[in-house]
Amino acid sequence: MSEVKKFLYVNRKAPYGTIYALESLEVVLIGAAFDQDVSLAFLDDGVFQLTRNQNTETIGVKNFSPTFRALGDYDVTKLYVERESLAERGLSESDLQEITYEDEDDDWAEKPSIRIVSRAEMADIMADQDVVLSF
Amino acid sequence: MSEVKKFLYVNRKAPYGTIYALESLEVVLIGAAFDQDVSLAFLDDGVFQLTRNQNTETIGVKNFSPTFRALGDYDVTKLYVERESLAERGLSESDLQEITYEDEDDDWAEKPSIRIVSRAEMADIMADQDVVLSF
Amino acid sequence: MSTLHTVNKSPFTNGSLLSCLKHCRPGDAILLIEDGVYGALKGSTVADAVCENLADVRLFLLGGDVRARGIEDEKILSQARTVEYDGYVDLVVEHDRTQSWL
Amino acid sequence: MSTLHTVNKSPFTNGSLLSCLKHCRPGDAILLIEDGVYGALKGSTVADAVCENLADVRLFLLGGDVRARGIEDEKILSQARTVEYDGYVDLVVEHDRTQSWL
Amino acid sequence: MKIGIVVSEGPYTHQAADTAYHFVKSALAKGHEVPRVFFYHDGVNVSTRLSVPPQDERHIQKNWTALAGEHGIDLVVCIAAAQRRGLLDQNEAERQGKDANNIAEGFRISGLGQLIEMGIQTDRLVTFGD
Amino acid sequence: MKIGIVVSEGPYTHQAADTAYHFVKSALAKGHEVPRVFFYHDGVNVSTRLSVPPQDERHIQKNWTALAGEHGIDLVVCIAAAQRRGLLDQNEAERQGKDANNIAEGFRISGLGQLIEMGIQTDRLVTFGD
Repeated sequence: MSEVKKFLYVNRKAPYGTIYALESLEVVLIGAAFDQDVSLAFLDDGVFQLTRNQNTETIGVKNFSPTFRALGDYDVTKLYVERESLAERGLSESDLQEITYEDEDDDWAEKPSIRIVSRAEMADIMADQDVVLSF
Repeated sequence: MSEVKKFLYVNRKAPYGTIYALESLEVVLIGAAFDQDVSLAFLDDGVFQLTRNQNTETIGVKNFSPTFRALGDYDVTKLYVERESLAERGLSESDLQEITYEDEDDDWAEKPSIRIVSRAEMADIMADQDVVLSF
Repeated sequence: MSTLHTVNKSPFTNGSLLSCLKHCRPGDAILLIEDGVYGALKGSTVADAVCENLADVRLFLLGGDVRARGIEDEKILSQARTVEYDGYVDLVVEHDRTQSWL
Repeated sequence: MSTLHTVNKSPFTNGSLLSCLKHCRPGDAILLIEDGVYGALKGSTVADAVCENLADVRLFLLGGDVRARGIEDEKILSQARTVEYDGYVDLVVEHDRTQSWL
Repeated sequence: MKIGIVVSEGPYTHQAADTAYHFVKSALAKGHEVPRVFFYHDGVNVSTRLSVPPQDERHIQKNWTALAGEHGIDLVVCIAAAQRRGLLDQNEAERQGKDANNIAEGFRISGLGQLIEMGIQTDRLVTFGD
Repeated sequence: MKIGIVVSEGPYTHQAADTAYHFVKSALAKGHEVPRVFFYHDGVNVSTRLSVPPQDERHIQKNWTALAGEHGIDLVVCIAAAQRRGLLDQNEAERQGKDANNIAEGFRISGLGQLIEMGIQTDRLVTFGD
């Protein structure tokens, strides 16, 4: 398989209330082995997946939020988060955990994986894909 | 079991897209054998359950809307439908199927089972129950 | 390059249709399926929001789902066109990608 | 005679919380659980609608669900009180009936 | 007080079965009775004994089986909902000519009447669903 | 054209598995190829052979098995999602020490890589879910 396609994983659901966020992340991790051009989109309630300081001890469900910080090791470095979705929920970028990757094309400099984009930019990103997987 | 409790079945979901409406009706039919004081509430998307002329032939799913017309035979005669929920959806009472029962206390006169109520009245009906089952 | 968006949830319960409308680009199409077909009801509280966003976007409905739910033709927004399952397939083929607003 | 209402869905995706608020009566309580806890976020697009309807209704949050979702205390509406699972049980007992807004 | 419980969604997919479990544990710890939990809709999927969640995840079915065994809770799986979704006990499997069954220990299959009966016989009824 | 299909919700509970079925039938009738259908999330529940729907209802699993048999469609059930939810084939049941399995003919259990591969190898990918 030499063809490289643009894959977008669209995350629009909150974590823990339903399993979609976790099972989306499982696809992303497996998909990383296929050397495609991968982006993740977080909009609507999907932005809640990235909040800091998630602590699931009381509800007895596995806290998978640290896994997002490992995505850089899998060369998954484009996490687009919609600014309007954050604002509608009373959130801003500072409420999200920091996720970085080391840029091999720039002497392994550490760079942020989360890119805050406007709704219009998100629409453009969506329109630029070959495959859109929705969760 | 001599105690008679007031049971309210709350229907807030549309038919066919999910199974809740159908499985709610199955509870109502079984529950009718228990001689309790039964009411059904239709609000929000639940009002869509009662539309006329449902035809499920193309989607290959069983059309259960005729079953509502049989409820009178099971002594289930109080179907409360919220006026505001209808209006928000561009519907009025004339879009709903006619459902009637024969009133044994009134010489078996045929009477409508559907009672259109305001949102405030619906809140009062909900507050007057012993058991609320939500679908 | 255009996208077929599908929406399968009632807009009175769920925000998917409105979010979809805000992320469409000119030339895209929206196909309402399953409980999503309620999004094309005339005179509803969401009808204006739907129509305002349809300038450069075509709106389709899946006929089997419309009939299942007892929605009469005269209740449907004039902008919406009904297709059957084979028309759904054509829409998928005609657009470069399909995005499901779940 | 009063009711405990529980809401388990995000108000940004789903209409259950707003519908619940419109059907509460004085003396009732609302407990937000699971994804419902997002309904108590300060400064959100639904915060005003929530507060306006809380005059005679108490608002509770399930603490485990709040912490799971990383919602800091200062982000939560001042009207909301956090309870744990045992407080949930007490609320069910204290009210005459529980209505789940699914 | 007697509290009846309805679980309407499947395990892992929705949080309902988890929240119900924590609620029931707390209710019992406070001295209340939970005579029955009724599994309806996709809730019937909680009863499968074939579930193999990852090692670092809770085992929802086993948690329920253990709690019910300890406190004598009647875990009832709705037969109509279970048939549609492929949940069968040994009797049902034989009756339907199926070559396998999948209901876990502690759960029993019965009719919707058990839900109504629970509503009549308990002081409170709490539904966990989606 | 090659069209890949994802089914994300369980049978009967959501309409997704029905809509996907009608869509695939139409696509095949129009001469398109549907090489694979990938069942994920609760979609894995479609694959149980223990389902016994009422006589007057469609049999969703059997419909898929028949369609796949006729047209050579690869029905893949995600192993990770299936394990959580109690869907096992004979191999998996033995490996996990379970005394029963429940996957129907025509379905096979495999990894998420099959989903990505489908995305790469098809011209369109259509998801049916909730």
